[in-house]
Amino acid sequence: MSRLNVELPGLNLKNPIMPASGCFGFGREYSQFYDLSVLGAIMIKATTVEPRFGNPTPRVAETDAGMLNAIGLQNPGLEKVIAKELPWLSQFDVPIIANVAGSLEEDYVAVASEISKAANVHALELNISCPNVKTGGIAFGTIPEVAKQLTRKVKEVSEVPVYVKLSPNVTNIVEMAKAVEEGGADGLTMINTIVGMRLDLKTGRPILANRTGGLSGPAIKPVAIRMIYEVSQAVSLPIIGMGGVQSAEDVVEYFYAGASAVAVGTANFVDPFVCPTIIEELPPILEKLGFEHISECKGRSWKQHEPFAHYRA
Amino acid sequence: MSRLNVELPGLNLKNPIMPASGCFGFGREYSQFYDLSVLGAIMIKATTVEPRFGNPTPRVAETDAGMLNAIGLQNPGLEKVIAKELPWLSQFDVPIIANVAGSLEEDYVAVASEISKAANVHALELNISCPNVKTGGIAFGTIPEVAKQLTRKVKEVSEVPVYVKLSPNVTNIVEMAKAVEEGGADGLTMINTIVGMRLDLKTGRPILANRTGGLSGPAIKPVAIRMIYEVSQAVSLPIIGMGGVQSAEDVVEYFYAGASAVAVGTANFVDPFVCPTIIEELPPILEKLGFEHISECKGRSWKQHEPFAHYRA
Amino acid sequence: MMQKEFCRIISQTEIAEDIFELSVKGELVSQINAPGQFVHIRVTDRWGPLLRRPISISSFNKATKQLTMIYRKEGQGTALLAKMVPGMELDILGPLGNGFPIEEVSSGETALLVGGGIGVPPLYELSKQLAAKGCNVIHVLGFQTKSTVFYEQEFLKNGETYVATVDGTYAAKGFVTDVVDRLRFDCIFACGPTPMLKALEQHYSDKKMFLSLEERMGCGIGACFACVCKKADDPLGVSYKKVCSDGPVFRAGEVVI
Amino acid sequence: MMQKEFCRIISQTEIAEDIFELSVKGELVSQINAPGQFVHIRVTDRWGPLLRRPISISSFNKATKQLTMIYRKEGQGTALLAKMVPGMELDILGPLGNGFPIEEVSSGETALLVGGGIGVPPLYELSKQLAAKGCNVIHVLGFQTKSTVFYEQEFLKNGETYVATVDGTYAAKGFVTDVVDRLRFDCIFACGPTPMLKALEQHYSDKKMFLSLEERMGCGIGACFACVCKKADDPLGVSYKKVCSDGPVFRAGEVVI
Ligand SMILES: Cc1cc2nc3c(=O)[nH]c(=O)nc-3n(C[C@H](O)[C@H](O)[C@H](O)COP(=O)(O)OP(=O)(O)OC[C@H]3O[C@@H](n4cnc5c(N)ncnc54)[C@H](O)[C@@H]3O)c2cc1C
Ligand SMILES: Cc1cc2nc3c(=O)[nH]c(=O)nc-3n(C[C@H](O)[C@H](O)[C@H](O)COP(=O)(O)OP(=O)(O)OC[C@H]3O[C@@H](n4cnc5c(N)ncnc54)[C@H](O)[C@@H]3O)c2cc1C
Ligand SMILES: Cc1cc2nc3c(=O)[nH]c(=O)nc-3n(C[C@H](O)[C@H](O)[C@H](O)COP(=O)(O)O)c2cc1C
Ligand SMILES: Cc1cc2nc3c(=O)[nH]c(=O)nc-3n(C[C@H](O)[C@H](O)[C@H](O)COP(=O)(O)O)c2cc1C
Ligand code: FES
Ligand code: FES
Repeated sequence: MSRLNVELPGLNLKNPIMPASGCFGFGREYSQFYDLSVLGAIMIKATTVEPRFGNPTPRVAETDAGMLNAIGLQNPGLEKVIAKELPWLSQFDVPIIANVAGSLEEDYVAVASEISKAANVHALELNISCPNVKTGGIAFGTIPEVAKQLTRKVKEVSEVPVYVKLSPNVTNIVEMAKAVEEGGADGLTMINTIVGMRLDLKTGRPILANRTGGLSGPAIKPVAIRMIYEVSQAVSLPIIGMGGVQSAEDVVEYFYAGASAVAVGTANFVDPFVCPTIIEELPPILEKLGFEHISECKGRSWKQHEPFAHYRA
Repeated sequence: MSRLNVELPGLNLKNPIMPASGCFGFGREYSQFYDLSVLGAIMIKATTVEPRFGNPTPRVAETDAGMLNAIGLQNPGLEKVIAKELPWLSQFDVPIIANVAGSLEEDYVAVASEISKAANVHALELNISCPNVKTGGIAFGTIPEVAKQLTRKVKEVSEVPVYVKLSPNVTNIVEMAKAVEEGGADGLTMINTIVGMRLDLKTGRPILANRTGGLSGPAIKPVAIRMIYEVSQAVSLPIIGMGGVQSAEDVVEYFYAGASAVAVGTANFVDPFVCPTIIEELPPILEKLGFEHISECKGRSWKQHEPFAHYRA
Repeated sequence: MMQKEFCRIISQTEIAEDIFELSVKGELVSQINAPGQFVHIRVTDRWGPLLRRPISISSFNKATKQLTMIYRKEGQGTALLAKMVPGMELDILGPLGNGFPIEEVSSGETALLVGGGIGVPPLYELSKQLAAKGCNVIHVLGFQTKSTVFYEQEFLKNGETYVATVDGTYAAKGFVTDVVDRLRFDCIFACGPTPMLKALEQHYSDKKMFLSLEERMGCGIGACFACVCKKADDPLGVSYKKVCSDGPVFRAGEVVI
Repeated sequence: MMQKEFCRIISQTEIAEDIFELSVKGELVSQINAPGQFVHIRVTDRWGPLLRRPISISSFNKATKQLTMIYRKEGQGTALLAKMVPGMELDILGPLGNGFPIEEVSSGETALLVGGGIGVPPLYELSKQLAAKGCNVIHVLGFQTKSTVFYEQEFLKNGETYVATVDGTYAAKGFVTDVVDRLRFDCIFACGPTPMLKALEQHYSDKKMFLSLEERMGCGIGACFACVCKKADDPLGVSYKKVCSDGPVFRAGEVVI
């Protein structure tokens, strides 16, 4: 009996572990290491209408327990993703969550309506939070009304459930979550990266050509946990949590906070086997902690626990 | 000839290194390790009108390359700080920056007007950004108009220059900085901690009794650098930078970003000698990098460098 | 006076399951003034983990400048510590805090030392010093299970020693408090889990008693206010004591535990 | 096929100031298919530092399953690497990327190998293989200063070797490009600082030339788009090559450097 299967809107997951968007390309590289069918799902790299080159290099810089990236949504464009990448991925028994990005509302709508038709795309992840693109973007991720409106538009055209990816670079994340819930989102994914910068000691200049970049990795985990804790109590949408996940213990911590599944980003670069390793290590850890199923961990940080459960409702 | 002296409103510093508020108490403990007169300045623990006990324990939790704290502004209260702590500190040849906190505008005004009269208090640091107090607080640090108004009120009563300590937990830090500049601030200190949380693997509950806490340490350095980079270009106030400073190289990076002085917080817990060590190691590093004086590093990340300087103005 | 010093590791041995005995040599040993003080250890010269770890001094010898600690391999900090080998240097801040007041028990009186799990170590130096000054020393030591029992023989040298294990796999089954009920003594010294300390405080409020507390720490020296506890005479007020610099040992009834 | 493997360190020597030669043994050596490929090394089992470090393979021996790297102690990652000693295990991902195409030079033809600083190491295996197949190999190696010169004798065994130091403290003073002007050859292979590669590309656009590029990397395997460069035939467009998986070696003129 599996301790790990999870049901989310559009997603029937054999386990709640999936690589995070942008940290796994379209899966080709990691398929050299293991069978991608072991994964709960795959969040593929952001797709835009047109192909994008992204930002100049250097695009990554290391920080203490983290890294900055400013890739700038490089991707081969909608047409090629649909013609090449998704069909290639269909050889694996794994649902795809397509990360949808753009500069204008029309862009998101265009990508969403097309990509959601692909047979193996089971959900969309609306990327309203990429810190590394200049135009548009920022407003979608930081102004509740704008986010709500965009969510609504995308929901109108999408053939699969829509998850909205929240930016941590806001004063009030709960407000953002509520807005996209009102906009009709089926779920949330959080968090995207925190805007940061590193300077070169010798030149004094930013290491990244884009100057600022998005901070990911273990450094941001406490911020993600806090935000999921807050948001999961305020909305009734399921949350796919991410930010610094490196181990099965981290996954449990995310579930405690209120997540229903967990994505792994930066850790793939450190250890290409990190996802299958976590999937293997989760059941014994649940066993040790006394849980029969991972879902029992969910929201434990704020829910009344057994034996007090009957005091509620 | 010193490479390190720095002039800021109210502060004539022999060097730009000072312990950050809340990480050095009122100096007594660290005076057992070294002569506090070597420091550029001391930012003392937040002072409120009345004595405060603060939050229940546990109050600290470790994270990757960082820590969370939820002390809750414990302090002996204005009267005792003025009667006991400041006089004791006056034995050292070091200017004091008094961290002023409260729940209501009146509280800030009351503390500021009194504490700014102390002979060795050369500047105030208006703490509008403590993430660990429930009442008030949050609005002061996140709503530009409210911050501006508070700054103005405190400026009216303070006998020394007023630095405002900015919270990183906002969508737009530049907006906040501009607001307090308009309110009459003489300088900025940034950043305070980022709100975060950790959960206990065994219980599922937050490790901190206060549940959330403020993230400090190396993990937040890239966020602080980015914010100082943005703010230093947008306002004309001097900035005392902080967040994860551990070494003389970090100090140079903060100056490059646009800081005019640097505070060291969490690192004092790791190494009680960190401040004097940095002060000692700065001159040789400046030498190696080819700077005659630390001020030459300032804003180098965004300023046109020599030999291009004459192209401007 | 506390110092920060790189002390050389003299020996490290796993004396029970996940329980390590670690001895180091350093000048700061000369500054120790009471059993029950602790040191604050930096387990890496990098930032993972960031904070120092507080560990009690379980015994020391001023002549050889050595001090010994006993710790349980728990999380990432103690796991790194457990990998260190003799000859390496360890960044130690200490001695810290105020220890057990041995002057509170006179020669001929009986001291009861109650320890639970990793609360046992600081009692060892206390036991030695009390025995040396002619007190009767009785030890009640509680452990989870047989495999984690340590130092029973060492304590026996100084006086009667009762061991209890929670699961009954060794000696008496149950908690130390079950054993204490049967004993006669003039003064209690205890270190262990908070429920144990609370139970002792309640049941023997008539006795002279000193309890060593634990709290999560930042600085370890009194500067950061991480480790405060309320004073018992002002439970709703602002009075406080710091576990790191006022404690870790308090007279029972002094602070709220 | 690349692998992730814990390889055992066989030897580590400081062969010039802050320049280390590190040999390891592992199954992944059998997968190396050309000189100029690299490995991606995790220098700690913790998160400080977080990312792997890309280091070129400077030579390898499939029979002994050993590969050698030469690196400069620079920042925190290589500083940790430099502390490791034989017997320890190193977490290596590799072999990665596409190396130098030795088939582009026929026996009897002359290959010019130009290396600058820590761009020199990958040329060593190339030099050996070209010499072994009967090509004339000429080396031009540039270093900052005398104390950082390495492997001159090793390269000499395979062919003429010219050394230049920027400050003139050893051999010719100046840049490698100054030396190259005087030489005759059929094909250039180069690795070193970008300005050096650019200069070669400009001055010898008529020659067959292969350049090994460097770029900051995330994954090292082609998944993260950290290390892309533009294709030269579409400098304003979206065409790209990844240094990690399409390179690090490119034919001159293929990508914008
Ligand atoms: C005054 C004092 C004396 C102590 N003496 C001993 C001793 O002699 N032997 C022994 O085995 N243990 C002792 N402890 C407990 C010891 O400090 C913790 O077991 C240790 O810090 C755990 O660190 P870790 O890296 O293994 O765990 P982690 O879980 O990685 O630690 C994370 C953070 O929590 C803190 N922490 C975790 N558990 C505790 C705890 N129980 N008390 C305080 N902080 C904690 C750590 O210091 C660290 O900051 C003492 C604690 C205090 C306060
Ligand atoms: C394909 C390739 C092959 C290389 N081969 C060699 C070699 O054989 N010998 C050698 O000494 N060096 C080589 N380098 C450079 C080497 O990767 C860097 O010197 C090293 O990563 C610096 O790490 P650090 O921890 O010392 O420095 P830090 O400054 O701590 O590094 C911080 C971050 O920046 C990255 N970084 C810093 N400098 C470089 C650089 N020059 N290139 C790419 N990333 C960098 C690091 O990988 C790390 O992610 C090669 C680089 C590449 C891309
Ligand atoms: C190199 C890199 C590229 C990324 N690209 C994307 C992207 O295209 N779309 C997106 O929504 N998030 C992107 N992200 C953010 C991650 O999906 C994830 O939200 C974030 O990195 C936090 O998780 P982590 O700490 O596990 O990496 C990217 C992150 C990294 C490090
Ligand atoms: C234990 C602790 C207590 C703090 N107390 C205060 C405080 O009283 N007032 C304040 O303005 N900032 C306080 N801070 C924030 C620090 O002054 C500083 O802004 C922050 O920690 C970032 O710097 P660091 O990474 O060097 O610690 C506190 C930080 C810590 C870790
Ligand atoms: S740990 Fe800082 S005051 Fe006790
Ligand atoms: S380093 Fe990730 S694609 Fe090259």
